Amino acid sequence: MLEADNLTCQRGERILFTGLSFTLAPGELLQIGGPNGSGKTSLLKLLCGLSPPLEGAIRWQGAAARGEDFRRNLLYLGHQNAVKEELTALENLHIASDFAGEPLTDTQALAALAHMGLAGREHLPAKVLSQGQKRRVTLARLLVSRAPLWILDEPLTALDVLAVELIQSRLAQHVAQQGMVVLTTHQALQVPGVTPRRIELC
Amino acid sequence: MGKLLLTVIRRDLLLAYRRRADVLTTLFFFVIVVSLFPLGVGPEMKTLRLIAPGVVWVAALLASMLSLQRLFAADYQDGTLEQMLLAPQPLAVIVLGKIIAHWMVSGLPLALMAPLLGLQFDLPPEALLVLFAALLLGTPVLSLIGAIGAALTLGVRGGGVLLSLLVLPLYIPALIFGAGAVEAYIAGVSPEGHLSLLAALLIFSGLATPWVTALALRIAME
Amino acid sequence: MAINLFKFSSPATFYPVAGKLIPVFYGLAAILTVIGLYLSFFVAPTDATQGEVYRIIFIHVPAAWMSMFIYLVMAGWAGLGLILNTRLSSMMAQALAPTGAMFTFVALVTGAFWGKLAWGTWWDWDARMTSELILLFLYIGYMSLTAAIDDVRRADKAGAILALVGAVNVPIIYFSVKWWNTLHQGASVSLIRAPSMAKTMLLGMLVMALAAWMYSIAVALSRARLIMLEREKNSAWVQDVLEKKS
Amino acid sequence: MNWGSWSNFFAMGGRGFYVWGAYLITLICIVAELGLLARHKRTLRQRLTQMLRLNKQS
Repeated sequence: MLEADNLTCQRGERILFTGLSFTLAPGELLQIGGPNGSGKTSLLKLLCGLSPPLEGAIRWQGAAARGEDFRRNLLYLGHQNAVKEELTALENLHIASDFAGEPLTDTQALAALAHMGLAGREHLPAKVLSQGQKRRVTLARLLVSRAPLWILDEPLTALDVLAVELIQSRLAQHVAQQGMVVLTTHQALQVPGVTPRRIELC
Repeated sequence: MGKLLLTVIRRDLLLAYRRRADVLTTLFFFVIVVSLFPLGVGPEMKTLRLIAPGVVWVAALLASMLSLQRLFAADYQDGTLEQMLLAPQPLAVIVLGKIIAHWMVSGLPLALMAPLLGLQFDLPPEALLVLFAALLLGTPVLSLIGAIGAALTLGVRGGGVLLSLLVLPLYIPALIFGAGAVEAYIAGVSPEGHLSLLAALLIFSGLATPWVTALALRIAME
Repeated sequence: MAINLFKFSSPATFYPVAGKLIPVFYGLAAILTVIGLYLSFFVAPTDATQGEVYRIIFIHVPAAWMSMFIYLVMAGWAGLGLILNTRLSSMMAQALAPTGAMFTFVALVTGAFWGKLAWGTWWDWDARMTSELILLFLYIGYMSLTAAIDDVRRADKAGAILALVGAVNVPIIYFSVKWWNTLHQGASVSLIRAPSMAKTMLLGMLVMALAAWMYSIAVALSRARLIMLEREKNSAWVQDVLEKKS
Repeated sequence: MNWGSWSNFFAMGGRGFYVWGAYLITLICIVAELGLLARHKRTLRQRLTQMLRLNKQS
């Protein structure tokens, strides 16, 4: 269970939001909406523990959401792809999983990339891939991650219709397995069998 | 934890290998700066022998400034640094791995190249060996201390110049002991004292700076 | 006690209190300076070996002390701000830096004036002078870093790390320079030779140092007040302060 | 009292330039710091009151 208690977030001199509270139970999906600059990304960074809130607290399973134990339960995919241009798609996925403490075998990694529609491109350096393909390399993490809490910043941008459907069904599967998802998206979200909860920032 | 360290080192070495040109740029900068001094000072071998250790060391400091800017910048720009901060392992270990890899591609080549450059300054063979040993012990200190500066100036405007301003004063002990070792040898004194102080500096900064750098990185990413 | 500390660590309470204290410290600084100068020039005797020139120490030594003290106090405040996340301590750290740099500069210049007569050159790579120069670099680095970062919270914390790293480094730098110095030219002459110093000389120096303390506190407090106004310009108490003035 | 006359006092045993130079530069530094601080205070006050007035109007 993820609890946000009375959060206030400040960026520079602006207070982006204040008094924001919610709880997220296993098997729930939370969509954060709001116009650009309303603090969606900042909220996600607070939840990850990348930046501390000005006021308020974030708790994971009742304890402060900090430290290595919390991070072991967390998968965060940010706005940027965290894909190294000089490394191949396969190397990128391997290294990202190594950092997350969930090393993959070659077979697992290749299967995940193939599932994301990157078959035949596994050994190409990321710099020759298109924007959408790079995004898919990043999102391949969703297929192999065992973390219960997913925090995703605009996961669906730059993806084609097929990939969007693939990601949505993966989200549905994760939620059905008692996972938790917090995400932001500009697009309409249709996760089969899940009614997303929504928070609007303004 | 050792495994994580190896993963990071292997990753950064692979990245450096794929971007070989960057590594060579730093090395050539070092070579050019050192070679310019005789042209400015004059070809008097006696003077050159005298200034050689200082020249090589100052050039090494400047070359390290040049490469330090890249230590975290690329990972910061493409979002990999966020992933490192969120890894369920101590950030200091990742940082240490990055510093070691950075030293292997920027400091170590300088140390290997220095004896060759020392020949331009007519240093005797044993002095070249002392120069090599001093750089071998001293360049990791530069990478370690410099990492703090690189983390503090991450994404800050005018970061490159600012980095030099912050880090160069902190390099002074390494410079003194490093250049001093060779000077002592040339003057007929055993360079052992200098080298052991340099080693002490290396141990101290190796233990302390990864933690400080990790803290600085977390602050930079807030 | 703890409650009081927290109360005063809020800018809204600190601002008016500091405003009342500043004139007191300026006044003390002025009185002590007058007494100190009187002692330095009219009471302290002529030095047996250095003649009248030694009278530079009445500013040189206090300035050198202040440059080091202020750096330590600054690093202390900054570290406190980093650990406890109190806004006020980080503001104090930033308010102290320019004054510390000023005293470092004064110590260097007055040292050079003295050195021109004692050593025959304006500059000597003596361990103290060199360390003082490096201290000036550290101050400049701290001020540049905090000025270059737009986000105040990040500027405070990054500055704190730099100040603390610098504080750890200052002794290392001092001893390495000293060691380097003895290797190259042997021990240098020192401006103060304690045994031959008359009691009145020491007294003059101490009074001048005290005056420098009072001055630093006054200037740092008024600078801290400006930093507060600027940072909290949207809060109610700043608006009140401004309304009252205009 | 150390000095027989004012001219002796200003001469500082023939080293007046050095002694008074050091004191003068210190004085300049302190005056400069206080001056900069006062100017900073003035501009900041002006800017903040102006912003306050503008905020009230809107």
